[in-house]
Amino acid sequence: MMLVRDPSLQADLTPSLRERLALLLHDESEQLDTGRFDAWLALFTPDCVYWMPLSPEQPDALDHVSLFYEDRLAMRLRIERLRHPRAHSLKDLIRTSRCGATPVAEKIDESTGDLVITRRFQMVEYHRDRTRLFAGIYTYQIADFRDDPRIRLKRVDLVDSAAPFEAIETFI
Amino acid sequence: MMLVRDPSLQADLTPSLRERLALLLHDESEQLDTGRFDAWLALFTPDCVYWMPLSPEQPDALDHVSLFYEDRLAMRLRIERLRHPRAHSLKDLIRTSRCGATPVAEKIDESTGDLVITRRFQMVEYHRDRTRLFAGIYTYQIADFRDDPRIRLKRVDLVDSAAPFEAIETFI
Amino acid sequence: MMLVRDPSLQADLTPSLRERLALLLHDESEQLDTGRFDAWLALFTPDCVYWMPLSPEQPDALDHVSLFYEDRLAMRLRIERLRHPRAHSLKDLIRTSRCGATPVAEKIDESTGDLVITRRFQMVEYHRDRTRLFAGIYTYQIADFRDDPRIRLKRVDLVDSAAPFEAIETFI
Amino acid sequence: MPFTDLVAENRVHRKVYVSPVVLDAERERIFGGSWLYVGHDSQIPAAGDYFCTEVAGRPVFMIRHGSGDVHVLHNHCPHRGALVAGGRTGNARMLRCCYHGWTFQVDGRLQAIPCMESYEGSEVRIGDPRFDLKPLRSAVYRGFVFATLNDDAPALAAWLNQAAAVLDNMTERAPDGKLEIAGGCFRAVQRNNWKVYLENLHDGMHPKFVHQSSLRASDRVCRGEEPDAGSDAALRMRIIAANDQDFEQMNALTVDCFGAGHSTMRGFRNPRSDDPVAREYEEALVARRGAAEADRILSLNYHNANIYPNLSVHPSFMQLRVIFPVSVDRTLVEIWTLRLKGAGDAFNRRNILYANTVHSPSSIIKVDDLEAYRRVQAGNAGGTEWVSQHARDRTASGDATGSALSEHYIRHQYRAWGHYMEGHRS
Amino acid sequence: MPFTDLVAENRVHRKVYVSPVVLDAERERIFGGSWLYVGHDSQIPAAGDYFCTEVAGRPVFMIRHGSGDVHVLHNHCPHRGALVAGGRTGNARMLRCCYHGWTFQVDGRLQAIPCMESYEGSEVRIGDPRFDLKPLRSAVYRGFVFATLNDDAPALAAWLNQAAAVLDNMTERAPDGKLEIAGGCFRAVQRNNWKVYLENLHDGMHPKFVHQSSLRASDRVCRGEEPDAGSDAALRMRIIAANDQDFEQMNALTVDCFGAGHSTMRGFRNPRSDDPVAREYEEALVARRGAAEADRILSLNYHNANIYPNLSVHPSFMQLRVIFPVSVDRTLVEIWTLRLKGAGDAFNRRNILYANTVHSPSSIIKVDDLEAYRRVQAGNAGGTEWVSQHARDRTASGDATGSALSEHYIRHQYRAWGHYMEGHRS
Amino acid sequence: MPFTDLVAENRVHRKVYVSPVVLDAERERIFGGSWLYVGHDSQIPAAGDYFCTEVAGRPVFMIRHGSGDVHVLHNHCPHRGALVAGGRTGNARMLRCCYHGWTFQVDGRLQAIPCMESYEGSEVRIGDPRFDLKPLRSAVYRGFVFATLNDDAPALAAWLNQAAAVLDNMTERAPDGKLEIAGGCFRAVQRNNWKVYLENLHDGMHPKFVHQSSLRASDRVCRGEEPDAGSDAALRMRIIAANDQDFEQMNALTVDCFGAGHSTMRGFRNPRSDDPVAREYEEALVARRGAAEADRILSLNYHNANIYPNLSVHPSFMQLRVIFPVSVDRTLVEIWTLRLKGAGDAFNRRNILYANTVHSPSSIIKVDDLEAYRRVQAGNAGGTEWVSQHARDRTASGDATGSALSEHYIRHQYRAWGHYMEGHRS
Ligand code: FES
Ligand code: FES
Ligand code: FES
Ligand SMILES: [Fe+3]
Ligand SMILES: [Fe+3]
Ligand SMILES: [Fe+3]
Repeated sequence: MMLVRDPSLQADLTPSLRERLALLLHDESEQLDTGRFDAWLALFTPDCVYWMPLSPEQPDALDHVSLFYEDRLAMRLRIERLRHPRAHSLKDLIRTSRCGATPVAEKIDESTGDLVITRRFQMVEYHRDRTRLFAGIYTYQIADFRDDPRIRLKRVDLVDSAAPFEAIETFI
Repeated sequence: MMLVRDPSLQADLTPSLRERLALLLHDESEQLDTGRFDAWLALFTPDCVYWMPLSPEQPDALDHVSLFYEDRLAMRLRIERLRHPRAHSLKDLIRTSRCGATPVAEKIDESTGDLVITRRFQMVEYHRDRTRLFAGIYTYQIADFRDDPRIRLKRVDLVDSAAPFEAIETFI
Repeated sequence: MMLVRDPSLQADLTPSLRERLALLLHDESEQLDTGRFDAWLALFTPDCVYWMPLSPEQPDALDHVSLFYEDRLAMRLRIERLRHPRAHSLKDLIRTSRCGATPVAEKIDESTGDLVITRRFQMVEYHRDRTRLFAGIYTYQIADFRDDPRIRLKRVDLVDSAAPFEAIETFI
Repeated sequence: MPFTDLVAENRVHRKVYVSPVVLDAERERIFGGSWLYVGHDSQIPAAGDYFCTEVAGRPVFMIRHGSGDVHVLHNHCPHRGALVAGGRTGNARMLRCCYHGWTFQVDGRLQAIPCMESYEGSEVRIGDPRFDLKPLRSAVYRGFVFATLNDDAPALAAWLNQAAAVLDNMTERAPDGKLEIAGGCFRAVQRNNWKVYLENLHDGMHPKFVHQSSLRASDRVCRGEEPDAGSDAALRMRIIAANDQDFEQMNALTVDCFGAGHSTMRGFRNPRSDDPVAREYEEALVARRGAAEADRILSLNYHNANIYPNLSVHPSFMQLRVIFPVSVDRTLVEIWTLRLKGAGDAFNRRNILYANTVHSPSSIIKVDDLEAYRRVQAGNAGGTEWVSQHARDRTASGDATGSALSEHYIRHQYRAWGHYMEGHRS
Repeated sequence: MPFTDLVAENRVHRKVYVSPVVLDAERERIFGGSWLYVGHDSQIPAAGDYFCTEVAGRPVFMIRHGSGDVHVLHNHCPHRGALVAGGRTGNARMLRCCYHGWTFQVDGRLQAIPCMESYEGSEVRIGDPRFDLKPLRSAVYRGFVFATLNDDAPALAAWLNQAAAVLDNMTERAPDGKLEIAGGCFRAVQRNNWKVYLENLHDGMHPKFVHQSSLRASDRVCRGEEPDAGSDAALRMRIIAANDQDFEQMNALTVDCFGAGHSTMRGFRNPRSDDPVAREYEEALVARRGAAEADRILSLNYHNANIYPNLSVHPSFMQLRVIFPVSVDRTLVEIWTLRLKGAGDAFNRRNILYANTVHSPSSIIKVDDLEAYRRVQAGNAGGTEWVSQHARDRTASGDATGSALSEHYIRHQYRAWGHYMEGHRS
Repeated sequence: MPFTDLVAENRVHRKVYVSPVVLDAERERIFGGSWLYVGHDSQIPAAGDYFCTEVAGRPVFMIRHGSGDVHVLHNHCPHRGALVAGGRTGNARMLRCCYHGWTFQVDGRLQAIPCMESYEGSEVRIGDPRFDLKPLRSAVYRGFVFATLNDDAPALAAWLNQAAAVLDNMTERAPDGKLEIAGGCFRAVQRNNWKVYLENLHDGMHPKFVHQSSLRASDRVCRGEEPDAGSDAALRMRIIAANDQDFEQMNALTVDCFGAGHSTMRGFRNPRSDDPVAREYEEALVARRGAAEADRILSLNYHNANIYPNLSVHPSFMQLRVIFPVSVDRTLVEIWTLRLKGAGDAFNRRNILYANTVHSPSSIIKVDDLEAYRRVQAGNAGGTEWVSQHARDRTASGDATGSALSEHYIRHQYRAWGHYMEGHRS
């Protein structure tokens, strides 16, 4: 249910903790797919960031534009908009479905002590009789992963991040 | 290989039972992808249903049309047609490939005692030099899951179930 | 993290060996997605073969053409070309992202003693503002799987192998 | 080459199916000249309910006024042209354009413009119809809403001609005398010209050939294992088996042609069934309409009717099929099911089962029809020039009446086609 | 129907948005007749640096010569026609065609042909301009590189007209007097005709209506929880809130029209802010330019400027938007951010944050604009024939100056449109 | 502008590559006027075997009659136009249309119509050729099946002209004197006009430039690690290295032009190799044909031949390339490998390995050709008007014979192009 790359993490990541973390990532995707945004946001830390770089090589989101670069407040803004009855584009429902590979516990982030987990994914979005396919890799930083795991960072690298895009209304 | 959401199920779902159930779901997909329809049908109970609603919100298949709503007899009809030499559209072979995420044992269905398992999936279908991508979530009800697990219900919710469709000839 | 079909393999495939093999397959994909070709090639045996048949039914690659049929030397050729500054088509970067299902340890190949593992996958390729979706099944033969697992054969069966294709520049 | 040279007495040039120039002219002259089915008024029961669709490729919506009237309006803001009604369905007390907030009454009349004062000196004013949402000419027959872009089209009832009787009969079959759209809408994409579909709809020659795969599958499945009479499985089997009727039975169906391309197919009265669900329904009808009237209603056995060019109704199972040409080789067909008000759930659910079995994109029956249509379209992309020898049954009296083995209804469709394509507006 | 019949004083025929024939003519006459923005010379700082793009649908590239000059060349080998410069950007001391190895100097002149001797007896020779990479007529204003396919176009500075002052002001805002492209380029696909986008850019009527969802979302999120002043969150909120200005504020913005379709929108001088990042920047400007000059520079408050037909600049946040028509209903817009050389990182990062908030495909502001454009496009695909009542503010003096509530800049765009479409080349 | 104005002596207007109007005319006049390769009769060995393909965009199939004859028929039912032969290949004792069951004999003649009696009074009857599957004019040369839509085309052998000798030689290379299609068919989509591909096929100037990446990759991989002589790896390396020949070697190849756009490229006799597989093959040939005849056969060293406009054969490795224009910028090429009957498996497997190495969509050689073609297509979408300076080697005698460094074969192709496009039918 979760692969562990760094052997030194094997001891820490007991089967039940692995399952807990795998469920966390599963829920993170599933709650977006089912539109339960409050439950989704509750999976994140107060200082969380949702980041989708324009280029996988860009070092940061300060001196380079990003497809998404949102703190908790900006995430809440998006959620409120998605719920607003006069979000004109949403008169036609958007649906999504994410399919993820087995996550891999990669390492401990040195500066924060967070656990870094990656997961390849593909997401199909349906809107106004058309579907779009998004694909790439999620990188999560999990705070307090042994006791009360929460997501401090969700980074999304799309395989086609450099492509021209139509509007992206939902989180990916 | 399978996540368990409901903690009360943890005891029941031993690692070897989890593997057995995961293999059951794997085989269910794989036998469709490889065209072994008899082996596929053998994974289902005699009172099985294969249901693909038109809308994820529709309460049932009686008062609302469905993309598929088939009992065992209707499933056998489809299988026989797929094998028939004068199924004109099949002069050009259809191939499929399903890629599923890790299944999640969600809960026990109260009315039947069946185990409910969900699994996100994507399927690519190839026919006459074109491919189509189907994506969504499978929901299985597994009868007698401890001893002789068989599928009583396979429900397929497509992310684009409301879209216009060309013919869908195979199970998804 | 890996399903085991053949019960007689259960004893051999301890949880830690399963994880090791699952990581091997994960890395095989991941190193292609991240362009680390030397590390990728190091996962293969010296007598390895990378084979993508034109038809899933073709018995061999000798009397029938293949989309890929490469020994280690040919694999190295492709890698060197992918790195060459005058590979004209690569002035526009190609990126890929693979999403695989849980692998299944199928059986021991009788002639070689290799472990046979299959894995359904989908891969999105991005090139020059367009994406393509490849889907199908990987079949691996793993040499010396108990002690020093390496890939002797990677076979790729695309669901649409019979389709017309534009150039395929990368491994899939 | 004038369009009418593409059609001869018994055949057509393959270009009628594959030429984009022909399709453009069809959109303008046929779809732009005839009445078109828009929707059923039960889709918009409450004041302000609306339903968005297309008429001859133009975005429109039908909306229920507080007065109970249904209006069909162009979905096209007179300011800069935005769609005003959003989504596929909705409810609005008044319509506000999302772009600059112009508001319109439910009948389309301009109500207010924000910062109206800055229009001073211009011709823009409330009350000038140029600044309203433009209405289409529309009419409702028995709840079926039609509209036309053609001011010279005849009155709807006259244009419907004998098809009105079919809509009458469908409506009267409801014990309460009312139908309602219910249960969802299939949207099927066909890989063929829109005419290929219409030319199939009374075709009694094709089922034995096209539907071999489902017929033989059903033979194999049933061998020694008949489903219980009255069960869903039995109904499904009966629906499949209908394609196995022999030519004599097909020849016994009457196909009548009338009006501008319209036609009906009908059979003898269905035998009184001893099935309890049907009996309960018939009793309900008798209870509401009296025995004689119920008998008259049930004696009419319309299998289907084409209301040229965009509607085909299927009274026996209460199905509507609405036809939208997308391109020369793509046609969108929307399939709706009607609920008979006053009939029991069990009876209405049969129509749902029917829709699933016949009209779902997954139907094992329809899939072979779609393949036949696709082959017609693909063949006509090349090959020789003249095809469609619609010559079967030359003796059908004046082409007006024939059987399901006859191609006279196709010849009748092409007479209407030629009439419209020559530019006649009435 | 001649193209100019599609445009009347206060309205246009919907065909201007949906007809492929119109788009072809626009490509040839408008995009092929005007100057077009190609890129900024900071994108190619070193000799041999090149950047590939399109001019009026034709592949071109701009390249830096060793002399420092920028050349704009057709990316079209005179041999068999291959693109010579590959990828989107690159560096080349000389250009070698990948197909048969013809080489060209950085100014396009043919340098060598392999096996030249076999051309003996033919007209192919080095030095004959027919065998060079053909240059476009190009000119650079303040680092902004423009090119034209029209030899009769006026000189660039004259054509830019008052827009030159905007480019001046943008450049002067950099303490070092230099701008550079930095931070990446968004590429947004809009589902609308290119003109629909240009017609929105000084539209002060739409924000309150179109952007309701983000405005109300921001109300809800902020309730009782104001972000810290000076924080990124506060800036984001301020950007969103700009769409909530009342009509009086919008009316206070001045929109000037001039030249061939160009226009600017400007406001009063921004009040002196006590925000330390802005102060630090202003001090840097004063230090480099002196107080009086800095004051003159900062007193100009251009919100944006349209340089018809392919560029919109946004001086306050140093954004460029470059417009590429793809088809009648698809438009590609590339959004670039400029760094002010000599300003601090913190100041420049605000422009990055602005780009993320407003121009990212994921922007919760832009998404509603895109929906409005899409609805205009979809509405104009059908509906009635004449739309776009660009009548607001008839009293704007000679249409030259009005406010953000006025539609005079759209009328001005259509005058330029008509001029070009009539075939005028200068 | 008449089409022939698009072509001058040494150059063409870029429109010949990008204009849909030109492509439509090419389909009608060139593909509709010439003979086209349909398939090889070894694909349909048994009576009733058929193979579906296209001729000039029209669906056709070739089918083996019980008499052994091959018929090429329009796949277009005379009733309503459906494709009659389904799938890509199949076997049928008689052909039954899936729609209404009309049946046809293998030579296309109408056999039966279900319920024939209802056609009474019409002109439909068995025996009237209007109701048959229409045959194309076809002919078989050495097993290669050709067809034409043009009744005035010359006889096939005359039209093939010297290309017949190439097909002769290919066939004679089989010890048993027979070839058969074997091993599968690659289907490659090129992002270029069909002519761009044909213009590459004797182009000896491009390999050193286009194929640098695979040449240098092979240098690096081989450094100090030569594969065993006679191994598959060695053959693969030799195939790659063929692109590294110097211009002198390329100049030593003879390119001859003849007929309506056809051409061949040939070299000196291949040196006798001491490779056991080749030796075994040569011995088999001598055993069957005698030493003198075998020597004559092997002395002819055709590298490839273009049979304008839809076939290129590659005798040395027994490859066929069949060209289908899809749109102005998409071309489908089908690549087939022929087995030499009577040669050993090891010898035939080299041709499979060759196909994998050169013609697979994954080929590291072909990928760079495809990129060159794509760049030609993309460049010609814009840029300047006249390109393709086909001027190299003006001294080739009467353009008829030159080397692989010469562009005379392209000039020859455009003479045929002009001839057909002017409307000549013979
Ligand atoms: S477009 Fe409707 S109000 Fe402006
Ligand atoms: S096409 Fe450029 S050198 Fe030949
Ligand atoms: S179309 Fe072939 S039999 Fe009717
Ligand atoms: Fe049918
Ligand atoms: Fe806006
Ligand atoms: Fe080449």
